[in-house]
Amino acid sequence: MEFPHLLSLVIFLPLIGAILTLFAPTDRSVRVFALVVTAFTFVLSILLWTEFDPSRAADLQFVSGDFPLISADIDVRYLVGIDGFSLLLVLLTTLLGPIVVLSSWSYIKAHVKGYYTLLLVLQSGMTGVFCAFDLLLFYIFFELTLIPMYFLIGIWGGERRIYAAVKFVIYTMVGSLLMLVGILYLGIEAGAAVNSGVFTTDYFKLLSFDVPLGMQTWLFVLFAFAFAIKVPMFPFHTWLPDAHVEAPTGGSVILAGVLLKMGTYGLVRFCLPFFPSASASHALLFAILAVIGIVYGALVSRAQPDAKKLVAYSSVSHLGFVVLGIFAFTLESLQGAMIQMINHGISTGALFLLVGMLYERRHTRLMADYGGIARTVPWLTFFMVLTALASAGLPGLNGFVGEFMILVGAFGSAAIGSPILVGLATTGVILAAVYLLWMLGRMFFGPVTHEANRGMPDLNRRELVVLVPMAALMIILGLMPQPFLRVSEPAAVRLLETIERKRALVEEGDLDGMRVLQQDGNVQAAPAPGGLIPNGDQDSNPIP
Amino acid sequence: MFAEKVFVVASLVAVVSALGMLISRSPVRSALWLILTLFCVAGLYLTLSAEFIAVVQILVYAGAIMVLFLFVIMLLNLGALPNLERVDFKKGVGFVLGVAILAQLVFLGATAVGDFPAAASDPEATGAATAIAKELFTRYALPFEMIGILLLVATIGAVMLAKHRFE
Amino acid sequence: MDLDLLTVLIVLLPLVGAVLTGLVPLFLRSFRAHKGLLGAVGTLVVAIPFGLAAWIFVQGGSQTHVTSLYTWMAAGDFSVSITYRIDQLSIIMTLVVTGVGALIHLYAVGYMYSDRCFWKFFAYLNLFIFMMLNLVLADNLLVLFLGWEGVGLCSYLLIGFWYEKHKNSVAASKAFIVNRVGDFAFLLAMFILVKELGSLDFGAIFSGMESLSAGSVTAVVLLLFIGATGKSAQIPLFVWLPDAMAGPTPVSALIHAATMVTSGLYLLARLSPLVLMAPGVMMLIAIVGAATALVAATIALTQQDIKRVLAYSTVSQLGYMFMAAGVGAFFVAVFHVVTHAFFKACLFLGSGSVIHGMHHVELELRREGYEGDFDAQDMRYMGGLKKYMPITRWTYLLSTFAIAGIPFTAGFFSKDEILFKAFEFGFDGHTYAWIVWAVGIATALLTAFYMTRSYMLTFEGSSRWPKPSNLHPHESPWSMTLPLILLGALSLVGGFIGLPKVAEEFGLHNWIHGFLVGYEGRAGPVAEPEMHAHVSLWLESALIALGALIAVIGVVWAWRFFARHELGGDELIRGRFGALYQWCRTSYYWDRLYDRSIVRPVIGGAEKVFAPFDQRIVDGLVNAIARIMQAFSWLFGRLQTGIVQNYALAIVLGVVLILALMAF
Amino acid sequence: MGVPLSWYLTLSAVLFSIGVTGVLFRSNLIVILMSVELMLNAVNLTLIAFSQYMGDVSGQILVFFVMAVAAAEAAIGLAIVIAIFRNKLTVDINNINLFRH
Repeated sequence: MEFPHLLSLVIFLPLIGAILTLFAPTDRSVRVFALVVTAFTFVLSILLWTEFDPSRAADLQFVSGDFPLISADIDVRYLVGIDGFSLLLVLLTTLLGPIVVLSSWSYIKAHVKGYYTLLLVLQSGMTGVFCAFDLLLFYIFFELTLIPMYFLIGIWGGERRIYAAVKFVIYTMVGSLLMLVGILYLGIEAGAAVNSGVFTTDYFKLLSFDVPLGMQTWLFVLFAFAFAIKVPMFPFHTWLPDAHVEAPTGGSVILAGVLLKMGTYGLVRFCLPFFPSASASHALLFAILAVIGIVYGALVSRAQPDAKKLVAYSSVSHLGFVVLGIFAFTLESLQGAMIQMINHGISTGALFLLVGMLYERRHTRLMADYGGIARTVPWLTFFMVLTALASAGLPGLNGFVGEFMILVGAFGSAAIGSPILVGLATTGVILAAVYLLWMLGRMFFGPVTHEANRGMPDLNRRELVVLVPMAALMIILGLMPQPFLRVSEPAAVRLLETIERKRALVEEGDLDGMRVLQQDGNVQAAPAPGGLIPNGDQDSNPIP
Repeated sequence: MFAEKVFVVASLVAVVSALGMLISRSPVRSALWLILTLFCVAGLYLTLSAEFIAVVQILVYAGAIMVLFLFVIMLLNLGALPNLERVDFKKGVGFVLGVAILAQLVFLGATAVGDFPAAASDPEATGAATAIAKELFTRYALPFEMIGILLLVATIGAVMLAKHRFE
Repeated sequence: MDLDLLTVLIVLLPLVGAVLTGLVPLFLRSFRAHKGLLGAVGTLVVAIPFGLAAWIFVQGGSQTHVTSLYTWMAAGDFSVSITYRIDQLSIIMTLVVTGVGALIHLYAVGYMYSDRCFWKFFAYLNLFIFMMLNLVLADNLLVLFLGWEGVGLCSYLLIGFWYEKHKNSVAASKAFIVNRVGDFAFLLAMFILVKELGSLDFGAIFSGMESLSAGSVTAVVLLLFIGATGKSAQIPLFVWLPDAMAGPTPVSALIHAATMVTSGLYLLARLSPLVLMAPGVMMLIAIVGAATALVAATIALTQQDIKRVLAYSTVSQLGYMFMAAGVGAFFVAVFHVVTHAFFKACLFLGSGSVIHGMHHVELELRREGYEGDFDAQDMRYMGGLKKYMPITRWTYLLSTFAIAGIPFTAGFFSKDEILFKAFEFGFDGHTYAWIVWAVGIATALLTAFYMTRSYMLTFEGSSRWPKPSNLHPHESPWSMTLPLILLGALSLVGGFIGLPKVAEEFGLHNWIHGFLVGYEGRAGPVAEPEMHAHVSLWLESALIALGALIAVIGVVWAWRFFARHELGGDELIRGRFGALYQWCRTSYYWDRLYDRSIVRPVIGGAEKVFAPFDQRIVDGLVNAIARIMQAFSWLFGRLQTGIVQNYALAIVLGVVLILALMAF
Repeated sequence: MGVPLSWYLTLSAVLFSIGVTGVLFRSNLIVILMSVELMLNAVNLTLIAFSQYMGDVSGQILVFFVMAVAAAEAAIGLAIVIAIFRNKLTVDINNINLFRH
């Protein structure tokens, strides 16, 4: 890697941009500057992808920073890096950056400067979340993203924006504060066991610390609860529809596209490897919640009069698949979950963009106000039908790849162990078609009911520039997901290996107290334990 | 045994006048009762051979403060209260708590303090003004000055608070 | 030319066509005007693959050739790649799809010429052919599934082509969702296969299927069958096909007669070795097939709309195919797919030409201010068209004979072969096959009757549309009648590729049996159950004679019945059957049954139970917690009354407590 | 022989509790202030009693200071009463709830 701190640059460039936009004179210059910053970040992240060495995808690459964060005597460091999992998500974040900036071009008229500054801060916060390899640093970025999102919804939102924004922040905050408790406790225990008494939140030291069973359970509950709220999983999802409906288009695209993935990423990156036995024993519970989320989300979205709420509930349903994939503990399902996160980000992001464009034209989100507009806006209809089919999981488009791999993996998974449950999850595929086609039928096909719909202008060039790459990605990801899967596969294999090894250690009880695993402490060599990447002789469901 | 007789008389009068202050409806009458209580207390000081304090008590308390009270009562010409205030829940609780405190203090007084000698060894050493003055201006010089400032601030504050603003 | 390039060309050409006729005009509006060019490109892009497939077929279509393009999905040891396989079964299906497809494209140029979205129609048709070829040429179940759902998508787009009318878009959504129910079962079957065998390639399945437990084999075959019923419109999931007639007639001909609906059959034929390992499910397939055939035939008898008659007739004929599959005669099922594609496409295109003509009549009527109700597709307004549309009439008549099974027509050979195989299978000890045979014979009679009825009501008798004297439809242009003639000829000649066994006496062996199942030691892709007992020769010829007799009786009886009564015939039948007639008229109230038992509870449940539940309970819970917090803060607020004395009270209370504490 | 110390303490306890009751019982602001003065006197009495019995003069000095403070407190208290009176025309403590927003 020629550029030593490329990753830190990718993370903090938007932040610097945010500060600089404060000095931009006119609204137009603010927009242009924001576009330039986000586009340049995206180009840099492409560089990340090309430089990324897939064969060592399980190890940490582009490590930069690594200086103590708070004070010298406690082991909390600014440590950012990329491995198989985080690369894809960083790319998604930087991709959505310029798209959101472009899509809010004419949408945002008031306080333009404030809007774009917050957007850029949010951008760097999100990128940071996916690269933080220090638990406390992860927590800081995790919280950093809340504040701008609160203002985005609170200021530029719809009618009940204050209620939605406050609910969103408090709901997430409750979860993350509990997680903070978990982090501190874990830091202390790990410090005592592995780091000669010094409090540590370094990812690899925590990884090497075998948490005893008792502590593992309630720590897992703390972390999983925080991430379950963020995902959102079934009982904790009610903040999502409100936040989405009231957020401006750009806000809800970012919210759906990336913020929700922080929950699932957190589960994969922190919950599973740190507390493998607890995760395994709770796997069935989370799988059941996920399946409820899938079916329940789909049914409720079928009954929504408001297009944005429908898409919001569809996100609950789609992310139910991802959680099912994560807790199936098989390679296919884990890979499926990773690729489904990207797919959901693109297809639901595109759905929100399209609904936003319709809102810009007719200033209403109610489906009843539209009807038969396929004739007046053929281009928009083409993209909407393509995106709806992609998120309904039509083979050949991106939704299908993720869902199929998740369901295949979950069906044979020993951790969940109940094919009937996965069968129930597969009905989600039918329900997805039900509510998406219902939406298409009501809004686009059928006779033109409202006069106002007749004069609706079709997509202008700017909107096309936003939608064409998204559509292209949907098709490419649908037909050729392999370049992306190849990147995350070693990391997934390594994760399953770690889980299996740590479970064997902790459950067989041959762990006398907290025996320390021998592994070299310095981070540079990225010493995640475990051998190199096995050449695929890995049994597809390793859990005994 | 003269002191015991004086003590008994003074304490009885003090208690009665205190109760008088408590019960009387008109603030003026309760002020007068309080003045009587102060005199009794001054008397008690004498029995304890603290003459300087007794004199100061009469001068400062009875003389200055009570006069101020009477003056304020006159200024606001508060008539006698129409009726005995209604005894509501708060009043009842107040009364009960007062008695409770009395009981506790007496109880504590009886148990904790018993081991002191019945009477003082040499009265002159403690009662005379000279002894107080010596102590006051050597060890307690700083507090003495502080009190001076305190009184100054209090006067200014009182003036500011009570001044009639001609807005 | 090596086969790899050919396969890729065959598959990709329709996709290129779809892009050229679809995306380009979508964004460059000027292109939409060149209808001739678009039509030509659309048709060529299907005709060329037909030529290539024919060349491969002639060249030596016997050896199997697998071309793998790239890895689609891979995770650990489970990996799926985009691979295509050319063997006997897939080449025949490709020929049918591209051949009949090309003719229908040519027909569609004429039929859709006046339509505003001419370009979009051809884009969807080409996309459909691409998806169908993916389905037919796939070498693993996942690519087959890609095609499977792709054709579902195209049927959704094409049924809802005239989306201005609400009922069309509803019919389209209904078709897609019912197909999706079938796909759900298909997915489950794939999951079991991946869990048991770890791969979806046909080669891996066939080699590993012995290791499968009996339970999982039955489960897989049952689920695949359910998937097939969804796509090929069999009993539980056939409700979408009649409504699919809302689409333009070429669509009905191509998708809902010749190609898509037969994909369920193709799936069973492709996995015939696996299906043979689950005799229980085969019995179910046969019984469902027979039931569907009978039910659909009875419904077809009572329909007024010419396209709905043909739609139910398709469901019935598909029932026959599943009957064949149920009794192990997969190659006969494929044979019937081929012959059915010919005569059913010809019938649909014939009806399309009639509708096209009647449409012009309707336009004239409307222009002359005729207000009364008139439906271009309703047979009650037709009659006596043979005078005006001779070519359409003759081709329609030929195909009617073929479907009825008049001797030496295509239908005769394929349908009788099915009945014979059913009878022979019964002979071999599977008693259920005899029941299937009996139902088959009854349905054959019904088929002959209702098809002749549709011919008589349309072409014979008196003209029943308003002002018949000065207003009458004209024969369709050559681009429409040419495909009719070709298909009519094929439905006559098509039968000879599958001669019955009795023909061996005259030295003519059953070509399609040899090609598909195997000839002199070279095993074909389609399996066949070992038959112990063989039907004697004279019994077989007796059965053939019986079949021919039934067909002739059905046609002649219907001919004379409707020649005399015309529309009155329906009244007579209604009089004789009464309630049963009404029962069939509304297709056994299936739609209402599904609507009430599934659609309404699910949708109603979502609206009345789930949405409010989510709104009030789950969200309510969150708001309730918020309100509790507010209540607490209000409660503490009340303590600060503002009256100083209360605070004094509190202080004294504190003192009392402390003193009490000190006492102990 | 002088009066035993416990008597003085009992007396001051009585006076003190009368003072407390006065503060809680009465609703007239001025009487409350007077009760406070009474409580202070009770405390002074105990101080003097102890300084006498312990032979240490600092008790009396403390009393001296207490008186000074009491004087200041009374002055300020009365000033406040006047200010309230001018504003609310009442000295009844129940009607004066300025704290409430």
